Amino acid sequence: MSTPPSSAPPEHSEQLESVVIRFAGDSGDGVQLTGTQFTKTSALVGNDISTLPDFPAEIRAPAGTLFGVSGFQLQFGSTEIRTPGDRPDVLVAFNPAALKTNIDRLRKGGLVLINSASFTSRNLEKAGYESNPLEDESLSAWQVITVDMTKLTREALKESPLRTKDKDRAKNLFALGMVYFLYSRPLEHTISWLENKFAKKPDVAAANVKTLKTGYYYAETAEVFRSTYSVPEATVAPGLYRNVTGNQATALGLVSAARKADLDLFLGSYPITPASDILHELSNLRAHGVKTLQAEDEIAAICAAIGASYAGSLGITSTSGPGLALKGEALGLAMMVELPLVVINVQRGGPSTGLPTKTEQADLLMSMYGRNGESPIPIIAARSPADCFAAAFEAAQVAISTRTPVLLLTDGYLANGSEPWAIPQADELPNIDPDFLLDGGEVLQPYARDPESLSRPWIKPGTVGLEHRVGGLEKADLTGNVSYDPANHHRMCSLRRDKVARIADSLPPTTITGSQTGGDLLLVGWGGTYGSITTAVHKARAAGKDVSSVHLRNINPLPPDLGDILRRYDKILVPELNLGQLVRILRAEYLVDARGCNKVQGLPFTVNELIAAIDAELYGEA
Amino acid sequence: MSTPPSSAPPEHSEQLESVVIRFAGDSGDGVQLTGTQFTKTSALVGNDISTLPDFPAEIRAPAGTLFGVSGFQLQFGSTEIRTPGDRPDVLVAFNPAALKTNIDRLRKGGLVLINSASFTSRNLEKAGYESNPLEDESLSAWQVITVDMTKLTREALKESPLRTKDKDRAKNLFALGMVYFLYSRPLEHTISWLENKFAKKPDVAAANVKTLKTGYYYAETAEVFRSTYSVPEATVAPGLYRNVTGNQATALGLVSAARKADLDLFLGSYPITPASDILHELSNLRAHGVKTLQAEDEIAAICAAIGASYAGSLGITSTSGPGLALKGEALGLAMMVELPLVVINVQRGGPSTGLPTKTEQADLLMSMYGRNGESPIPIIAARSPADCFAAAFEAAQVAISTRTPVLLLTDGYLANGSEPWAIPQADELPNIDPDFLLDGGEVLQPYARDPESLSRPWIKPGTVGLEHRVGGLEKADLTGNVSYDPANHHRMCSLRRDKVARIADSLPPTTITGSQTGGDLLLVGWGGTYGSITTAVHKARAAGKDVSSVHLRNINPLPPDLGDILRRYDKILVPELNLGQLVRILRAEYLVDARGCNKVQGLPFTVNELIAAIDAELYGEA
Amino acid sequence: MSEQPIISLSRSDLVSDQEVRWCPGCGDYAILKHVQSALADLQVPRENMVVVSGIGCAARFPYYMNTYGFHTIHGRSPALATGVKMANPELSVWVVGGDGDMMSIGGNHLIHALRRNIDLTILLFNNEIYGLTKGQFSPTSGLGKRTKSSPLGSIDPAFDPVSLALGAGATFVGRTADMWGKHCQAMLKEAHAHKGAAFIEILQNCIIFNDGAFAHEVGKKTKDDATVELIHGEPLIFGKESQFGILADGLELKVVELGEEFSAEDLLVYDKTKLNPGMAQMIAAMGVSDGSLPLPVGMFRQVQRPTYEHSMEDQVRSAQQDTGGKPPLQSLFNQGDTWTVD
Amino acid sequence: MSEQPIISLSRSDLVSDQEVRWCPGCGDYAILKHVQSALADLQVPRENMVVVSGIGCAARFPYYMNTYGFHTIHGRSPALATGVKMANPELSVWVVGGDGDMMSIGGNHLIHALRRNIDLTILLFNNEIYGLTKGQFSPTSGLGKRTKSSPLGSIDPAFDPVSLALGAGATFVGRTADMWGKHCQAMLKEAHAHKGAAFIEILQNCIIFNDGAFAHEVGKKTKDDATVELIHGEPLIFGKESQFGILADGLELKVVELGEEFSAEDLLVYDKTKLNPGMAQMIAAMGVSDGSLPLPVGMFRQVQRPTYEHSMEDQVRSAQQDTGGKPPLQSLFNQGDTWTVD
Ligand SMILES: Cc1ncc(C[n+]2csc(CCOP(=O)(O)OP(=O)(O)O)c2C)c(N)n1
Ligand SMILES: Cc1ncc(C[n+]2csc(CCOP(=O)(O)OP(=O)(O)O)c2C)c(N)n1
Ligand code: SF4
Ligand code: SF4
Ligand SMILES: [Mg+2]
Ligand SMILES: [Mg+2]
Repeated sequence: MSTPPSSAPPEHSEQLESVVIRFAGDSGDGVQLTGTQFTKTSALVGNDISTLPDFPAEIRAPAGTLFGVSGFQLQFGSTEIRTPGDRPDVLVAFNPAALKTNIDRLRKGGLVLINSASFTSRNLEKAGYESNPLEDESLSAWQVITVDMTKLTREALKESPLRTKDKDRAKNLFALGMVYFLYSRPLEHTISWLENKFAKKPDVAAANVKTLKTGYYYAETAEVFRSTYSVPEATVAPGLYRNVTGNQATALGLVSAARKADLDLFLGSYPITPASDILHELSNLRAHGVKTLQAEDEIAAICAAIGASYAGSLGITSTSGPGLALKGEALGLAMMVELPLVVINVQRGGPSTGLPTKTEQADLLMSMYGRNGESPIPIIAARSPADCFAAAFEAAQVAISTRTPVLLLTDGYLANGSEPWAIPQADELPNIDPDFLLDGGEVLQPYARDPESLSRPWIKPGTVGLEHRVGGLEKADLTGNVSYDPANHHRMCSLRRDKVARIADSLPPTTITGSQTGGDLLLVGWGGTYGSITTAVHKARAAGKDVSSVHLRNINPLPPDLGDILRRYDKILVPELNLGQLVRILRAEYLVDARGCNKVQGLPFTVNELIAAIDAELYGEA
Repeated sequence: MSTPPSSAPPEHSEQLESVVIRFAGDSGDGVQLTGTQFTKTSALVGNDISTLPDFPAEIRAPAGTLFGVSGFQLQFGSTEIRTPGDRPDVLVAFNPAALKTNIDRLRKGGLVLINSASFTSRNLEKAGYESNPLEDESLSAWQVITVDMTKLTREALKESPLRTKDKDRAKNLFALGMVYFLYSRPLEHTISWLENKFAKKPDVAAANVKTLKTGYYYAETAEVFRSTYSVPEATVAPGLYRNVTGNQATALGLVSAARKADLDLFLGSYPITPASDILHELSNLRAHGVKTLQAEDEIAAICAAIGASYAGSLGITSTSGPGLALKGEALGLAMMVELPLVVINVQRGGPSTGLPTKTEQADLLMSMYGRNGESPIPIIAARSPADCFAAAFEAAQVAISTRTPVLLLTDGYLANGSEPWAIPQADELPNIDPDFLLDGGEVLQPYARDPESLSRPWIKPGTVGLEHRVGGLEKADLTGNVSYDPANHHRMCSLRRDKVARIADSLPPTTITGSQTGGDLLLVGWGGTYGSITTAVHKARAAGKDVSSVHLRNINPLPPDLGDILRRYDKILVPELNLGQLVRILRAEYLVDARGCNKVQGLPFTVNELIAAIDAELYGEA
Repeated sequence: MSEQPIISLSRSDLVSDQEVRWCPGCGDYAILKHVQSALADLQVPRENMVVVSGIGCAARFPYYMNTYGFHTIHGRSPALATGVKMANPELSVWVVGGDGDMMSIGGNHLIHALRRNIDLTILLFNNEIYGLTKGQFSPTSGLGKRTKSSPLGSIDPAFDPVSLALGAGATFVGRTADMWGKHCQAMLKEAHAHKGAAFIEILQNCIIFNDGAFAHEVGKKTKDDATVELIHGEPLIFGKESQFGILADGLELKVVELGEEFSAEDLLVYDKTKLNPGMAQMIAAMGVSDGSLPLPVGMFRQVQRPTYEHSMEDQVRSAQQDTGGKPPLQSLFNQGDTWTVD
Repeated sequence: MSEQPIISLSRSDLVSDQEVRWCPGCGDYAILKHVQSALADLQVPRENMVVVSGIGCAARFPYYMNTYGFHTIHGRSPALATGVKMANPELSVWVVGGDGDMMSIGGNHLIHALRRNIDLTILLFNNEIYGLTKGQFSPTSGLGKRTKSSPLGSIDPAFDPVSLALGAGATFVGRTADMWGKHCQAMLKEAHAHKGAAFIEILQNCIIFNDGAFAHEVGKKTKDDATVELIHGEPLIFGKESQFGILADGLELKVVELGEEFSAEDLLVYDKTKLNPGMAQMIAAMGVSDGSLPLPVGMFRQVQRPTYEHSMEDQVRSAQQDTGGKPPLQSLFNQGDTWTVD
């Protein structure tokens, strides 16, 4: 939660609990870099943090256009931070288009820091401004601070041998310096990062460092801000931390599972936004026994992963919505041959090509049912960028021990967002036993099952004496031979269903945020909405409302205690970034009158939207 | 319903209400032909009929093997016949394998007619018989009639110039002649068919006719049967009839819709069992403006169909389960660009390659949800072979008038099964108005909607002045331009959902079989189980049980009166050939405690299975 | 089009009202201009032009053309366009996609469209990279390429699009480049005139993720030495001073210097109309397999075969011969064995 | 396989316990025997053999081999096999499928596997028909073919599998037939010895739906006149009395009668190792485009290129150079900017 900069005198630094900042500008303005540096520094001084980059759909849209604006929002604080924040307290706008597309999100009374040099008539026109907003009354609801950053940067770099074009590139660091001053952050981390990054180009390094410092001192000297602020350290658990995006954490979780199972990891993937970074991350980890195939398409990608699992690796395939739609048939094969496989769907705005760079949760039912015939597959959903690590690890664990494809759902918001990750001790992660069959006994039975998990043996080609055949035709119980026997078919369909259902036995009790024993309203969520929902529930409870929430990691099978929990609350609300998908599953499963709270805008829920929805449930749609 | 042949004297012909016959033998034994001829003759004498061929999965399995047995079952009667029958009254077995695989289905006391010539030790061994069943007691529960049909056929054809091998081929007609005698059917229809078919091979025609007659007279003269039977004409509505399989009827329905809309029909398809016959049928209808593309795969097939619809034809694609799994992404595109398209899924045994030649209803949830993002698509299901005509016509009608892809679900049982089709008057079929936009007014709005149906205009390339662009990215309301606007995305997703939901407004009231005002138990079914469910309900009601049923043609959207209906009955049972799919939709939609009655054996429900399920619901699982 | 109207279109008539959103400096801008210019001259009414694309930077093309346009899904444009053309053979159908779209996920649809010889003009914008997804290697990138998904260098050998198209039986195969306005436009017009599937590879610069991939072959100063233009009926001569030639030594290709030893008469005379595509294949592969040889550009092959959509129309027409149009629907219903119940 | 054990396998060791379910008389039976015989001689332990297939009659193959086997889904076997081989390069991986499986739905995976040069042996059973789905035309059936789905005759020109494979950059391409036991076995062994993707088209008779499709080319009495065997380093001679030859007249192929005017010396000497696949393409296309010429069979191409899976292993090994194996997982976690909270 954010507290506004007040109008106290500048020399006096105020304490805030949390702050939301948004940087915005052209793709070429270094917005992402600026945001990342601020994030890192804030993390290093001990704040809890959550970030969200917001890329334009175009690769490099023409400068100055509205559709070319790139954004980076972050929230940092001294309490637990679960979302990048609803509305910025501070907006740094590098050009008119960035101002135009972002100003409405800025909290009324918030501060907007503007590079006045970019407010040329050409840029104003491109942004669709009829008059210069710096000169009319249109920004009167906010504190506007205009600085000619371009000029001041050039000034600072008078001595630098760089060309003017290159000097101008540094202006984002001028802005960063100013914001560092505003929030009393040290420069040292960014300085050492710059010196490291441009080690081979000392002129560039020097210019950047100089500009950063100049921005900082300019803010101090020119008394630009009415006050400075400090955000004390959060009381986070001790340990070693680093910032991770959801895609990075996913890759790390998968590699960890493979290592803990002593398996090589094989990724078959085809690039697609916003999942590609998982492929990129894993392509760089050959040393850890990671082989990657950039396949010709999504079907080849999953098929190769199935082949790799068959040959004894941990087979994985990563994609996003349209790609998952293509994998349905092969996913059915993986389910039928009962081999481990992790399928990651980084959900994006659909349907069809939809809004490819935006976030959404509308692939849940496709994940449940998008295959011919009865083909149940476990579904696991991650709830925050860093949580992708644990979710990916669990997905691989279930896949290996149950010999089944597992669907891991993340989304664009988690994939690109980042937050601090408490680095685990690798030694303390559980080992996973792939338990390859090495000896088939008298007569090999490739479809004999473990009586508890109902999983069948994993048999690696190359194992002497265990030659056998598998395939997508229905197979006889135990022997796995092709079977057209009617009763056998029913039995096998039931066994495969039960195998997935039994995973529920090992799920931990469901955590309830709020009152455990029931109450007026329960919110049930899943996936990337965790931060918003949990924050909203905390806020609502703080305001005395009897609201609780449950956030599902396992959607198939559902946790065994969920039915009981749902029945304890008078009303059930299911917030989802779709038109109602989990809510249908819950209604069918438990016959509870759960209702949906739905948003399909390519954007996460804001905390305020959820609070409004809570109020509407509790007090009617007033 | 069947009545057994009794032990009355042979000269006296008994009347039966209905009879179930099953022919079984090697693929080479002419089983399908024999069955088809019996069907046709029975239809021509006025019986109501339902048939089901039962092919082996292999193309031409080695002679004499169990897995090579081909079957053809039919039920004919003087009352309404809705299924091919649970258990045959008569089994015609051409070899030991056919006896072995089919005898257990024969009603106790039923008649089995056997070609003794094939009961060689080699054939007995192939069929896995340890001793000859004709010589031990194993068939004592049935009336066994063994005839050396091979010898008698050769005898009859002594004069024929055909080679022995070719003479032997005719033995199925010997059996057919005997059965014709048994059920007092005329030979003339089959004789004229044979003469027509072998017009260019008079020796073959003569031999076949001779054999048919010899079988008939042999049965008469040798007094083989204890009695003969007659099955009076059914009281079917007057009109012109012909036998159709479900696949034929589907093809006819689609062509009819195209003709009534004055459109060319374009089918993009890729062969797959059991859907291929739709491709085959339509490939032969060029004269009716039907263009077919045997595409390189299922994805190309649907994409070409979308392209054809875009260009102003009625685009259609036909497939079965695994093929539909591949079409998900493109189906999302069709939904997004809002063009007419009919997608036929002839469901077969799944998951994965499953039981490709068997029937199942396990693709319903894939049909509902197997696409990324929110992509609602209407679903229509056919209930009987002849009903495929009406269902296909309706699917095309909805597709054209709503500008949406429509999923038509049939299944292997409907596709290959046949029944008499009351040939409609082409003139009396409703016209369909494709309503192409020819004039865009001031500013063309390709995504302006009809206020009632919410459908957008269909604009054919080639129309002057209406040049515009469509695609899979989210589009702005009205203009159809690419739009990343959050609110627009939510609006468009909602509009597409509502457009499909509104189809419900034009659905007729739901027909209830049984008591209209409520009762102890309601069965809710869909698709190919219609015959079994309805027959079971009639039987149960005749036995005084308070059971009713509803059979859904429209699954998405559901009929608007369904919720009310469901709530009128104490219990709801949903019989499906899957592990519970429609039942999940009903529970989620109406929060009624509907329960599943499920069978996944690659086979239809028998009436008796359903009666047992009804009794279990009514009286407990005694 | 059947009556050959005189149509006067200018390039600007083919410019749509949509803002072009490629990166500044992208080669796609130039190609867009060439296509607009060439199409304006075709004597095809604008409403009969349809541009179909898949997904990728290149595939945004239809939005910028003031014609009918369909931005479909990744890789499927040749299949979708096949349906468009079969449904209405009067339309002039253009298919546009990148090397990922057409050579990776869409490779099969491409080769099947070429095999069928359906009358589409297929433009492959080859920038040897995945642009829209921000820089992964593509099936045309080649060994050793370092990209986001091949940080240690790609181990995937490249397809040669021309060789693949020829192997699939394409009847029209050409290669041009984004920066070669005239060359490109001339080829587009030839492709349009060709009855059957026409495949054109257009070398295209992705300034962001693969800048300069074809700088040597396409650049003004170097191209004369780095490429050889295939001209039907002419000997294969190249070089800034036209000082080199290519001759066939048995079935071996050799670069020679023209002058004392060799003259133009000794050189291989290019024939794009050979039924046997072997020669075209040999030439196509020379840049790839015989490193020292220049990259061939221009028209590799152009032969006549019946087009797919016309063969289909023929079947329809001949099926309607007796009825002179569609027969009554009732006749279809009443086919086969029927019986009457009164 | 690394230590070359002496393995004694007989054909029967490779016969599985499953009843073979092809139609009596199907060419697949013969191929099964050839494969079993050839594989028994390879000095590969049975447990290291994996047979991967798609769907179709041909694709039932793995069930009948007493090795590891995977009957996957239609068209995807080359992709799935790629994963198998990458995961464990020690395995000897065989891919089997029909002309529908590999040339229609699976065409893209096939050409990409060939492009990558992954060490698979890919056997295309070409019967020019869809067998399992009961008789539709396939992409190799060719114009005019009447089938269930082309009752008026197919309008789809055929792919030539050899040309397509060469166009995709295949390093090993051969053609043999179901009935040619020795020829087939010899080629299977060569394919196995080849490091990289090996593609063999096997002409196969479907007795039910396309009987005699290759009777002329494969039949004992006619084959010598109807085909020409490509023998590396030998002139192209064919005919029952070896009375004909093929020579290159410029870049044109010509059949000549040997005797007075021409002798074996004049003929084209086949070289399967040429880097430029043009000659192979020319020969491959001669049966197709130049009707009068015989169908070439035997080895079209065999060249060396690094295999895909070995390039991948190299990357893994070199990434592990410093650590001599996988580095500690913790080192991966602790990468990048970290900070400590105490
Ligand atoms: C089914 C599917 N898979 C993946 C993607 C992601 N994707 C979009 S464009 C593209 C490739 C772009 O490369 P290319 O076709 O060469 O076009 P370019 O951007 O270079 O012009 C990919 C992989 C997608 N949109 N759909
Ligand atoms: C996704 C999918 N589409 C279609 C099919 C149906 N199908 C099975 S095999 C086959 C083609 C068979 O022909 P071919 O590959 O030539 O093999 P053959 O039977 O001739 O050996 C087809 C279309 C399928 N099983 N799966
Ligand atoms: S990324 Fe490359 S191909 Fe795409 S628009 Fe930018 S420059 Fe062009
Ligand atoms: S259908 Fe043809 S290919 Fe298939 S098993 Fe029978 S003969 Fe062989
Ligand atoms: Mg590209
Ligand atoms: Mg075949």
